[in-house]
Amino acid sequence: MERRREQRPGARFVGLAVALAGALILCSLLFVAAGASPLHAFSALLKGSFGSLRATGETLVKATPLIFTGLAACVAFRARIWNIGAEGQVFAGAMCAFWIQHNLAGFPAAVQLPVIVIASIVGGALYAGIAAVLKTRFSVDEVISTVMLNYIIVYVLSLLLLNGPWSEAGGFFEQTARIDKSAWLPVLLSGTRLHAGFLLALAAAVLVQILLSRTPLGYEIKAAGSNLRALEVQGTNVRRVILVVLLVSGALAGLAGITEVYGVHHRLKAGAIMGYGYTGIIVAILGQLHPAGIVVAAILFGALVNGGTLMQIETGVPSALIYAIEAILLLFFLGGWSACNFRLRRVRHA
Amino acid sequence: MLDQLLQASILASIAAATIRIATPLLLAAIGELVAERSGVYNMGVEGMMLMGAFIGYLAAYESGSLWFGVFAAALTGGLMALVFAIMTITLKVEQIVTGLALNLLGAGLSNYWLRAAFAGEGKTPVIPHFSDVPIPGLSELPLVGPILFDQRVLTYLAFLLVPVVWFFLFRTRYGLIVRCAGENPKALDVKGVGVAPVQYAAVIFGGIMAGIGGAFLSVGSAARFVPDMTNGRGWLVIIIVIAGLWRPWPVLVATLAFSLLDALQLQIQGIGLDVPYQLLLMMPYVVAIVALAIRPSRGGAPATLGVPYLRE
Amino acid sequence: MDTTTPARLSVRHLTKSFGQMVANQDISLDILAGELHCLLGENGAGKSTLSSCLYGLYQPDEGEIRIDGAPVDLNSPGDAIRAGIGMVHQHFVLVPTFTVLENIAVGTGSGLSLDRRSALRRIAVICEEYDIPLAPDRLAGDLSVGEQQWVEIVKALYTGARLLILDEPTAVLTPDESRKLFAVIRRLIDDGISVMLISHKMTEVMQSDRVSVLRKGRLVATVKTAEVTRDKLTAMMIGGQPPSAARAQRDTVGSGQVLSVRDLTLSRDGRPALGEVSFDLAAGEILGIAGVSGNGQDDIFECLAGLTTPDSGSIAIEGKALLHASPAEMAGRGVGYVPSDRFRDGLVSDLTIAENLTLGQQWSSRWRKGPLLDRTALDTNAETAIADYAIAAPGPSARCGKLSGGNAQKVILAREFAKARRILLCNQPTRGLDVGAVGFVHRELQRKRDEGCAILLASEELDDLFQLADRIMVMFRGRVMATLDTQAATYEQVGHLMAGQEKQAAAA
Amino acid sequence: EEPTKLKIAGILSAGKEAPWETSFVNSMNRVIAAKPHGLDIEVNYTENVYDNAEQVFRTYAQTGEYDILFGDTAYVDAIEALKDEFPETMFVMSGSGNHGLGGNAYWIFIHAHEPAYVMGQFAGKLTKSNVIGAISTFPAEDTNDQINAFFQGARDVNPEVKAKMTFIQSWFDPTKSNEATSAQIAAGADMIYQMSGAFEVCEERQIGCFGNYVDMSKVAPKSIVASTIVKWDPHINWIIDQWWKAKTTDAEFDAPMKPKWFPWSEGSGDLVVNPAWKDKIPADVLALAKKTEEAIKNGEKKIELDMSEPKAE
Ligand SMILES: Nc1ncnc2c1ncn2[C@@H]1O[C@H](COP(=O)(O)OP(=O)(O)OP(=O)(O)O)[C@@H](O)[C@H]1O
Ligand SMILES: Nc1ncnc2c1ncn2[C@@H]1O[C@H](COP(=O)(O)OP(=O)(O)OP(=O)(O)O)[C@@H](O)[C@H]1O
Ligand SMILES: [Mg+2]
Ligand SMILES: [Mg+2]
Repeated sequence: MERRREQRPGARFVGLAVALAGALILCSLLFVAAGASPLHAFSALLKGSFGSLRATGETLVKATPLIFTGLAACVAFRARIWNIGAEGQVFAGAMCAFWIQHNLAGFPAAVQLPVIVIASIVGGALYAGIAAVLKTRFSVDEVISTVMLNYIIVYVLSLLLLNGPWSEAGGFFEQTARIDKSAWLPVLLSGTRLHAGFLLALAAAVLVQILLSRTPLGYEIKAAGSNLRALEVQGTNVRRVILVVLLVSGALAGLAGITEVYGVHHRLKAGAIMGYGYTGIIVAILGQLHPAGIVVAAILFGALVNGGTLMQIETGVPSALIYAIEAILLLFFLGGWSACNFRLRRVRHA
Repeated sequence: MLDQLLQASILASIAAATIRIATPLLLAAIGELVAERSGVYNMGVEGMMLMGAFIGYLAAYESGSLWFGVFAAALTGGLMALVFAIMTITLKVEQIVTGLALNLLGAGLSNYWLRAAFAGEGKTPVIPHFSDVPIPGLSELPLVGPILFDQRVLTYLAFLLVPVVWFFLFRTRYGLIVRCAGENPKALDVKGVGVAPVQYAAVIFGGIMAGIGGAFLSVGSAARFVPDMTNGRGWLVIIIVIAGLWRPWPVLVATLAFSLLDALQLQIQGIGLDVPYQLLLMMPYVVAIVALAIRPSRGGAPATLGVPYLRE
Repeated sequence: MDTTTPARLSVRHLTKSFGQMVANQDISLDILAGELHCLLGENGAGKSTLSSCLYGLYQPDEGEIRIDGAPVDLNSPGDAIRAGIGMVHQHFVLVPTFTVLENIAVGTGSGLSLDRRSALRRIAVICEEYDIPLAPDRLAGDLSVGEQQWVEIVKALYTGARLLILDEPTAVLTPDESRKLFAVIRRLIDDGISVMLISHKMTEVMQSDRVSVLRKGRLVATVKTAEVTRDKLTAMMIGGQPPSAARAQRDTVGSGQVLSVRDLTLSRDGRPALGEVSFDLAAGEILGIAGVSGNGQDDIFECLAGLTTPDSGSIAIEGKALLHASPAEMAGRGVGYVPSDRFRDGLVSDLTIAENLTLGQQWSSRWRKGPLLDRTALDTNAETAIADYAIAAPGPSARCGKLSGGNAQKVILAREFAKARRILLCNQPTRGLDVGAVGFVHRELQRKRDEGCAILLASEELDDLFQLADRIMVMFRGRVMATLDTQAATYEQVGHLMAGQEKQAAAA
Repeated sequence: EEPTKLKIAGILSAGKEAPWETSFVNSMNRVIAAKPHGLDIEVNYTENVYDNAEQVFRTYAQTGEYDILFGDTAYVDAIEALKDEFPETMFVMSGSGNHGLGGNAYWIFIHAHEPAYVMGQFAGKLTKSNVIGAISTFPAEDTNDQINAFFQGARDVNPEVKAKMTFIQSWFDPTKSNEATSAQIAAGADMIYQMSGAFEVCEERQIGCFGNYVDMSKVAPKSIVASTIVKWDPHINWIIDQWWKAKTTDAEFDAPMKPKWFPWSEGSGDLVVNPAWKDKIPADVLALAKKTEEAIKNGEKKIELDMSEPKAE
């Protein structure tokens, strides 16, 4: 086996098609193992995710935070900065937004909403900033620091929510009281839960695309991803690049926090914002680290999670399988994509 | 309150708990250490441990033999590592991403399989679990005896593996080859030693150890499987290997340090010290970050860790 | 050496291509037992590719390889080693954290245990036989470049090679070390070992038995060295007449000190790297730095480029002290820097030529339109540079990672020359370049000097320094041994100083 | 014309293997077998719903097939968002974290503090070290009530008793729970209320442990002294009655604003002493427990419902 020089688009297409077919077959086997007909399961999945306006809206709702965390991973990974901390930065964004917003009761939505958005950006960015400082000042590997920060903030939130300053009066659940309606992200399409956060996510995707392809920072990200040292030798302060990249990445992740808290759950609680960071990384990779691809991949994952509910109700296939399906899709996709880079060589015998 | 913490019986309990908590971490960390020494960053430890815990439980339940459960868990970990190896070593897919995918796969598959296997029963059956095996003579030593020498077989195995792996890595021909694969795979390649087989072997060893580590959770300390029962331990393992500077003895120290903090936190709660437990629970992570930030030496990482080897 | 000697290795109709790029085309040649066979060719002619095919690292698309008359299939270096082929690669393949012994022994032997004793014995035998100085217990990372080269050679011999391929082994050696290497090669040949040597240095090529010349992937001819001249070989290699490399004599050296360095001292990892280095540089002057690599040249350049802050001393540009300046500030003062490792420090492989030409200036208003990069400005700039520097590339948006060494160097020169309004720092600008490319770099440096730029030029090629520099400063172990006027200096004198021998140099 | 079929969606916060969910499923099975009002009851469960409740409730409601959407925990937000859109569907939420919504949104509450109090009496009488403990997941009203009652019961029979409290901060982590148990044992506890469901250490160290939700005697035969059993039967029956009333009369759904809960006397729970421990418990202690149980059931003794977070001493 050796590496191919040129990629023929046809070959790549065939490779991906084969990978997709493989993933579908493996998933079908799992369905059969669960005692369900794959056809029935897939059709329930499809119906649950795109079968109606409401289902479609719900799919987009589920996709929204993933777009943000996918973009967060995209910006960092392009610079080869392994920010695994979107998970914690989502928390930080949501917490910062809540911290400021819950003191603004009584202000009109026109005041509260911009404050929430800005606060979540700041919160996510600052939390990522800790990892950035640890990396640039103390050379602590960002993979490690971000993973640990992910754990720490869960406990910080718990501290604040459980008999803490943010806990719901008289409640024992780890959650805040319901947020006043004036601070909810407005619903875009009546009859669905699709909220303004989705538009925000699309706008963020466009901005990230421009950032990456057209701006000096995008240039630096590309350069840092290829040869950080050359960038430094040529007079760019790479500490600043690392810092800025992590701040931008964290800010994007922070936004995922408010779409869930202010758009869907209307309470701050760990369960509302958990898991999007890690899934976002997968979405980013499936989307080939391209904003448009990330939007598509996020919608695909949104559809899977959303459709999984109806699938479980109609066919009895446990919805936990959805996560396995996501992983299988990703593995086959990555494998198929990579396999296209190689061609098998027949070894000649003299 | 502090004087309570310093009572001999409490200290003994903390020490024994530390060793128990350390066991699954150490098993997996030793495996991850070898994998990373060969240049492969296996971030899928969490998923491998989780699947190991589940399959270990399932196999032990179905066969009635705990050791068969451990064997099955090792096999499962090894199999997932094989998938990881094919993806990252042969197909050169990004290692961090593949690891995350395997974590997701482990979480999804174990949870789904658990539901599927015990559908309708409403409850996963409890199985027997390993009990302590005191080492005759040693376990009667005053004070340290019951702490160190009255543990489970897997615990002895984990601690025994530290010197064994040290010897392997630094005193044998194959250990040199493994380290060379992580430091400069081309130096191996030009000697006519295939890099891929070395890395495959190291990664699969890592997977097997992660699987056994997971099995310790479900058949060694708990006696059942619950969804997501690894609870982030796989991630901790990765941190431990880094904190342990990719060397067996420091890895052991790091494992014990993390475990001690966890044991301490449970003991402090048990004594009733009025510290919010969240603070105690985050303590290991905070301490680790601070330790990493102020550690004097930054060396130790295999030079080509995470970089796939291509000839051209 | 006559042609009746049996061929140790025969290559027949070997073709190897990378995608569209044909690196070796229909090559047939023989390496005889006990001969020193040189492979000559410009950068990118396909020399390393051919060696890699012979060592089993690459598999040829077509053709046949025979060892001692029997066809072999070299699917991996393991096959090559078993066939008695050893190779020293163009770039070191060592593990810095391993000892010399470990580097040599890894992957050899059998069984579980690492038999240090017998490995030590075998190394000692080899070192004694060929008179190679090696300390098996030192870390490879602590060795000088020359010492690392010895490790590479012993490594190849350790596997029992009867055909040794040496890919530009002298590129990083001092003249003394090179001489020593040739002495070793002689002994090898006397022992009946065949050596295939790749080199750009004509003096070395002329010492071989036969030369095969490659041009653009094809074998031009294999000739007996005794029957050709240097100029003939060069003409074969580049397919035309070589440019004359006569030293351009100048009467006036520009006036006015531009750069003044005093007592620069630096230590790295607790070891002294620079000791009280002082020198001045005037506008329109080229100051050459001679020295074996690793004797402080890189450190001087890093201090001047703002990459490293010296422990003490002073740096002044036009009288203005600048000790803790950042690379950006240095660039702002009109300092251009051509680093020695072009793909590590000079270029970003994934960026295009247009982008690399503005590396470090991405925020400058010259390349921006509002918050966005001005692509048209970048492309116009790149088209000019491609034309001016004759960079062989499809266009401004070609990725630099795909360029050959010479063309990559041209991109860096284009960028740094534009930046260097006052001072140009050039560290090994001709390293690994072929004759044509070297001539180009020489002409450009002279042009830049004539424009009044002050140039600091370090090179391991004494030819570079003697042809270009006004003065030559010789470095040894981080200290300045002497600064000589080029007119008055001799190669020998500089060679002795580079080896730290003050007395002999003074006597010479 | 009276309905003959009833279709219920059981919306579970965790997996069926978790004790809380197990108790719910067990109760539901008993009710199905008892066929209240002669109904054929069909139940479809969805697990691990907690944070995705609104979508799951809605998916069920939209099928139009389900009469009762029965949630086993705090689903008030989801139900509030849906109840008016699906007026024919009956919604149920359980336990703490909810608030009354009226109409078709019913709120039930499980309090097992009464049997827990009696278990506390066992603990208080049986402890030799005078240190007892409790290990729980998170502090929540419907577990706090039991722990507080357990401690109260112990203190009432043995004023010397000191209580230890550990939250493992995870819904289910048996390893952690076991280590917490070891820690409490080291701190002197010899009677431990295990609310996080791991009994391996209890078994090994053979100290007295107490189970809850379901009978744990089989799980840990050597260590379990007694278990409280949570029975949802009266609650489920009450819900079905309410549904029956609305469907067979002209009455609308009219849920009370306060949570509906049933005391021990009405079958909301039970206390099972481990047969293997019966002999080890002195007769007077067994008698005391019996007496307290009867007093509670016939209303002579009231057990305070204390839902505040229990603290260690
Ligand atoms: N792995 C590769 N992929 C693509 N092209 C390659 C690869 N290796 C070499 N080439 C191309 O093949 C040609 C021959 O390269 P090679 O390294 O053999 O040249 P060389 O004669 O050794 O040059 P130099 O004197 O600079 O070492 C060059 O144009 C080079 O760009
Ligand atoms: N490294 C940097 N990081 C962030 N912003 C930068 C950086 N360098 C420059 N900028 C910003 O870019 C803008 C212009 O940069 P610079 O001064 O280098 O351009 P210029 O070509 O010298 O422009 P002018 O001649 O108009 O001063 C400034 O607003 C500066 O803040
Ligand atoms: Mg070459
Ligand atoms: Mg300016």
